[in-house]
Amino acid sequence: MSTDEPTTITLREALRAGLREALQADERVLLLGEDIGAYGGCFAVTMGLLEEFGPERVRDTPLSEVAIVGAAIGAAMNGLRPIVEIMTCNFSLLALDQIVNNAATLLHMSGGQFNVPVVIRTTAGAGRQLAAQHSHSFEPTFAHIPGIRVLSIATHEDARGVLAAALADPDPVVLFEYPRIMTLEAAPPAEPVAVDLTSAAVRRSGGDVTLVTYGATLHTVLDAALALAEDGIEAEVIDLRSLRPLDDATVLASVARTHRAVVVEEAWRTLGIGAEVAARITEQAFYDLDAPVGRIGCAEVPLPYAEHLEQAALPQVAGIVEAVGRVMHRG
Amino acid sequence: MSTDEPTTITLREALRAGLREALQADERVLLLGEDIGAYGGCFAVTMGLLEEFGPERVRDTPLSEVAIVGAAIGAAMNGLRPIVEIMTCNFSLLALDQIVNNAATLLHMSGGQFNVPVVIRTTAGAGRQLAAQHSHSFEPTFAHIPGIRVLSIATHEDARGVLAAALADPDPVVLFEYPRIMTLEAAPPAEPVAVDLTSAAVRRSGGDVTLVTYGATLHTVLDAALALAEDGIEAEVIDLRSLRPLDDATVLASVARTHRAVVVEEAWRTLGIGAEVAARITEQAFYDLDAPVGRIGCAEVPLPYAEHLEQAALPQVAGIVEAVGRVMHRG
Amino acid sequence: MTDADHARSLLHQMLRIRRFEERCVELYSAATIRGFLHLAIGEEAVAAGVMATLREDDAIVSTYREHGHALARGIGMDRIMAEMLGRVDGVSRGRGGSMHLFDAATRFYGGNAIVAGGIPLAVGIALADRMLGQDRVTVCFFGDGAVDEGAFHESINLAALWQLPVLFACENNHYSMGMAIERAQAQPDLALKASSYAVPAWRVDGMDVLAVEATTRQALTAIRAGGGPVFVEYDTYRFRAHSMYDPDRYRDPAEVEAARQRDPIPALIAVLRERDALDDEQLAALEAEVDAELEAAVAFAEASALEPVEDLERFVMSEVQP
Amino acid sequence: MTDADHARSLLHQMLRIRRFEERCVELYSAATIRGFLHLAIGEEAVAAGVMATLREDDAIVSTYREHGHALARGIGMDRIMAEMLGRVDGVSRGRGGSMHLFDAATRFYGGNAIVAGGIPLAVGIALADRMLGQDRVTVCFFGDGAVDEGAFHESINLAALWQLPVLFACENNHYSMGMAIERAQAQPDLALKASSYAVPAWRVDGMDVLAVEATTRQALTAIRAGGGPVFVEYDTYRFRAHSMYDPDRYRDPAEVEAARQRDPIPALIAVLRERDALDDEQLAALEAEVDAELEAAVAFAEASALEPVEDLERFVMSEVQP
Ligand SMILES: Cc1ncc(C[n+]2csc(CCOP(=O)(O)OP(=O)(O)O)c2C)c(N)n1
Ligand SMILES: Cc1ncc(C[n+]2csc(CCOP(=O)(O)OP(=O)(O)O)c2C)c(N)n1
Ligand SMILES: [Mg+2]
Ligand SMILES: [Mg+2]
Repeated sequence: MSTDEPTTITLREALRAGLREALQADERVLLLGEDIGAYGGCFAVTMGLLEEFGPERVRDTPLSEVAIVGAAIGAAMNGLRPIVEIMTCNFSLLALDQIVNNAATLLHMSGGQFNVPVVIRTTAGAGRQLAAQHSHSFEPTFAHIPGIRVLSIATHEDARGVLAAALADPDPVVLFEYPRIMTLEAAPPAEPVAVDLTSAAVRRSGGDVTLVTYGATLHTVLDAALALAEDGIEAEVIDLRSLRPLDDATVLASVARTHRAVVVEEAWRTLGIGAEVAARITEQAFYDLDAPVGRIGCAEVPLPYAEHLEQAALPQVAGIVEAVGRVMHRG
Repeated sequence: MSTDEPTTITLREALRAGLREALQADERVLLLGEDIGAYGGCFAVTMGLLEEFGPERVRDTPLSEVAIVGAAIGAAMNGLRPIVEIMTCNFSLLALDQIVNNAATLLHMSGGQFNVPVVIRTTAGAGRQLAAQHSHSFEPTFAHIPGIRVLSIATHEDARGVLAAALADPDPVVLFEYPRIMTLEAAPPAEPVAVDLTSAAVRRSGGDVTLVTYGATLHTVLDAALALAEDGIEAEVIDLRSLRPLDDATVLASVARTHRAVVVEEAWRTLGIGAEVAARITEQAFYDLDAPVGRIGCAEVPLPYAEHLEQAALPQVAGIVEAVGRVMHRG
Repeated sequence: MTDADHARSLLHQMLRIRRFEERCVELYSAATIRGFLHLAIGEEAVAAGVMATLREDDAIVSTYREHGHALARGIGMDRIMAEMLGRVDGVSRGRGGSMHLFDAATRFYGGNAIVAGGIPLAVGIALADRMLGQDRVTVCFFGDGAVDEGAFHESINLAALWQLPVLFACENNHYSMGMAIERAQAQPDLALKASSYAVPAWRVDGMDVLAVEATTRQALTAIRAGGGPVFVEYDTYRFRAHSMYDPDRYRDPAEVEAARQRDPIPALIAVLRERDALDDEQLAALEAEVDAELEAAVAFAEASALEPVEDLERFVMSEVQP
Repeated sequence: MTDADHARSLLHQMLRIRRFEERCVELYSAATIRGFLHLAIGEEAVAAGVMATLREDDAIVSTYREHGHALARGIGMDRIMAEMLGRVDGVSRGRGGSMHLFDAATRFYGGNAIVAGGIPLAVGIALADRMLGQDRVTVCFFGDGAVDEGAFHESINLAALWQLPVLFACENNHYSMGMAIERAQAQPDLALKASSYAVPAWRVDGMDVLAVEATTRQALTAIRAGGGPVFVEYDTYRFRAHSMYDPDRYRDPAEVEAARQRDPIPALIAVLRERDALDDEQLAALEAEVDAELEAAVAFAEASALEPVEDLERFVMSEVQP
């Protein structure tokens, strides 16, 4: 296909392309999860893959988060490359024991004998009025755990490319996807781009302030950067991507130039990723900072159904602009 | 009994006295948990209570963390004041869904109709060579969750008094106890002292540096303060006690005098309580600080069995003294 | 109340639920209702039949597919509709929405949207009733899919061990989202699972409201007599997709069509007509009554205010502290 | 190997386990072994009998009470003892200790100390074998207490649904810590639970090593033939407390004494003597062989180095990155 306009695809399609490529590339890859097959995936990411790859490699499971995740871990220890889907991270709490006490632990506890090359896909974030049991963001809970990698996927390029890297990794990788941005359109790269699992990405350059974020919130932050630009403030926007390990270097390099930073996320603020990023910036660049690092997170409430309340709880452009104002004036 | 020397009791006995007093004070109080009855409690805290209060009020349960915690939540919603024990916080991950998606959420999600006056007791911490599935510290995981209170119990006074306050509270309270210090001896207060669930306690006064900690690590930090005093450095030692909400005021009042702080904990450092405390101090007292806030946590490994490795992973006096040295010299 | 009156009241309940949910579909299409919306169209006989057997002081724990349970329990349709619209007069002040209807007054402990997440709560509620000397029963609704979850197994064992007054009310509509029960359960006869905890397990045609009621009444009698929990499987079917998001690609249309032939509402109407207990006028009057209630409910909901944004952080913790 | 040879080899295994654990008690008292120590004294027939039926390429998932499984599987006693002492030559480099013996070479997927935490792993290991075209079996050991946990139920359903080659090997010693099974399970007949997942469930006297072996062999034949998982309940008993911390206040001493009468080691000796297959000299030789192995193991362990502290952070992530 060769037209002047590049055809766009949704982020959902980019994720699906990544899954398809993974299934094509390696016989050992299999998908398992609730409703990924006959139903087509609760967010339609896996739509069509059952038909394409068959029920052995695209396995619908019962509603048994502990067993599914545990089985994926076991399969990974015995030669497969399972990709297990937990519909939302709210339900992933049911499987957290398996992730922490098995996936993250077995390699060290076995003295290096049993690595666990499992990939766990889940979703996070609010904004669709699904209320408190379907809207939370548990990236910080996972990023606290040694022995796993934690990534958030905010762009088409990452959506398409991250799986190849995650599957090549010998250790457990937890991927956060974001239903709210599944319909974002972009022109796909001709070939999947190799994704580095450990580094943050600068999504916008700017010299006045560093905005650090991850996941769906990246797009809110980019909007805020546009608004700030109209006020003559050039924000550098960093998408952390890897939440464990955190890429301090990219963040610090930016702060060394801007001397100001605000971290924005959709997880609750207390003990959010922002706390760690702020602490690390302060530890390593204390004398570079013109103001304490700003932090914006979700209001500390179980997310409500009503739209106006939900939106009030979440980071918004106005709040980001205001927080930047604070770190700029203090400086 | 009136002798010159006050008789000492162990911290375990202080905890047990608190439980006994709670059972005596209110008919609605019941204990439930694995092996709290016939076995006597996995850390012997509940020893004798079955005999004293009978099997209706001291309920041995099957090994079913989800059902036990969920049932305690339901019972709390319907007029009882259950105290549920999860042997260690490592196993509490199995019940985290119930704690987050029900206990912490129901009041808000029901528009204020259903509060959940449940008390969840669990234990944390290492140092007894129990290896990675029995030694971790998940206080940060819980402290991230809106809708619950999280407390850590480091002293006899708190051990004895905390339950009365926790049971009077209309909302879920998670209590962390520490097996490593169960045998510490101290003279008991004549009467249980009323415990304020929300405030930190200054356990030692000093004007040179603020050491912030919680749980069993308090005792390591107090030892470090003694060592520092020999070097002429007077450390103020703050026991956070309440990990959610955090008592910023007590910490900031101290830092306003000392201009330097180090947070010490047994949880993994990344996204530990120290990250949040450091971020808050920096946000609110940036221009007071003579050095970035220091943080000491557990090495980011699943805790190993071998004693020398386990000890190397945990905060020690020498490391604390060294970290204080860093914040002092930088100042 | 005569038998005929009673049967007509069951019909009334089922019509209330059916029309309410049909209106919800419209409101959802108009984006007036948002979020997830799970309809129980086809399953009304279970809600109507079970609720008819309960005492006012019994307790209910439900799922995200709970409009019918809430309506049949006697929670005002107006306040339920206000909840669907996210208004402050909603049963949960607009914070819960469709999946999280709560009502302390009728001991309705909520729609729970974690599959099987409410089951342990029901065990605890019943434990409290027992320890507080109340002879009340807790009815715990859950789907066939919830039986896949460990939480169900841990909970039924606990209830059986402690002989608690819980009715385990399994609404077996044969699918959990897109999973047919035969694909989810190695042994799809769910009663066997209850039996393996020494819990009496009964099955009833969940499309026959009179049978639902009769069986449930027997179960409640056994439970209230102190016999411990009972498991009842209500064999039912949802006529519509799992939720408004669901393309419903996994069911044979013929299967859905066959189930529609068992629609509980026409079925009860047929029974009543056979007994000469329902004429056209009576049916029209019932429909009109439901219509009026529904219009009033929508009007109430639309007139209701939004909760002030300043109140967002209320009720994270209780307002009255000790 | 004749039958008598084989039976003597089972006796040898049981003696190895018994003497090893008895020595562990001594070393624990001397604080040479630390942490938790769970002994399987009394339960040796299960480990010895089951392992005798396995192929070298079968897999094992075990619990924290796994010294016997590890020894009978053929992992060197010396490296196991080194692990107990936290030495770098231990099977897990001293990082696991008593509860976490691992050995990739014999496909021993570890002692798991979360009750029921290993069961889902076993399902996945078996899934991989099946998908990779291997006719290997995964044996999953767990206790009666693990049946309380939701993880067991979810896992056995999954294994049954997918007809995976798993032997669910339930070591029913009638207690989970201080909980007698009758106090933990509303229906203590565990086979019924397996049946409710359409999994064949057998029970065998776990104090009779020959019966254990025969039953397990049948089960493995069925599994290897592609018949899906089998559940075997080994009726056994632990003669000592749950762990070294346990005051053992919850069992009637008479009950323990009665169980000791069924001690699998004297029982097998009696059978062999009856068949004239074991004389005093042979028995003494066996004991001497075990003694020598044990002395060598302790010497090896004590001579082994500690892992350098600098290596603490090794193996949090794999050393070979892509
Ligand atoms: C723990 C958990 N896993 C998955 C989901 C997603 N989910 C919502 S409803 C549903 C199907 C439940 O089926 P069933 O219990 O039969 O109830 P039904 O929807 O048929 O009424 C699923 C999988 C969830 N909400 N919670
Ligand atoms: C999830 C979890 N809950 C509780 C414990 C504490 N615990 C360790 S062993 C044990 C008893 C288990 O009994 P059983 O499964 O019968 O095995 P046995 O010890 O009798 O061999 C308990 C409760 C644990 N390790 N994990
Ligand atoms: Mg269903
Ligand atoms: Mg046992």
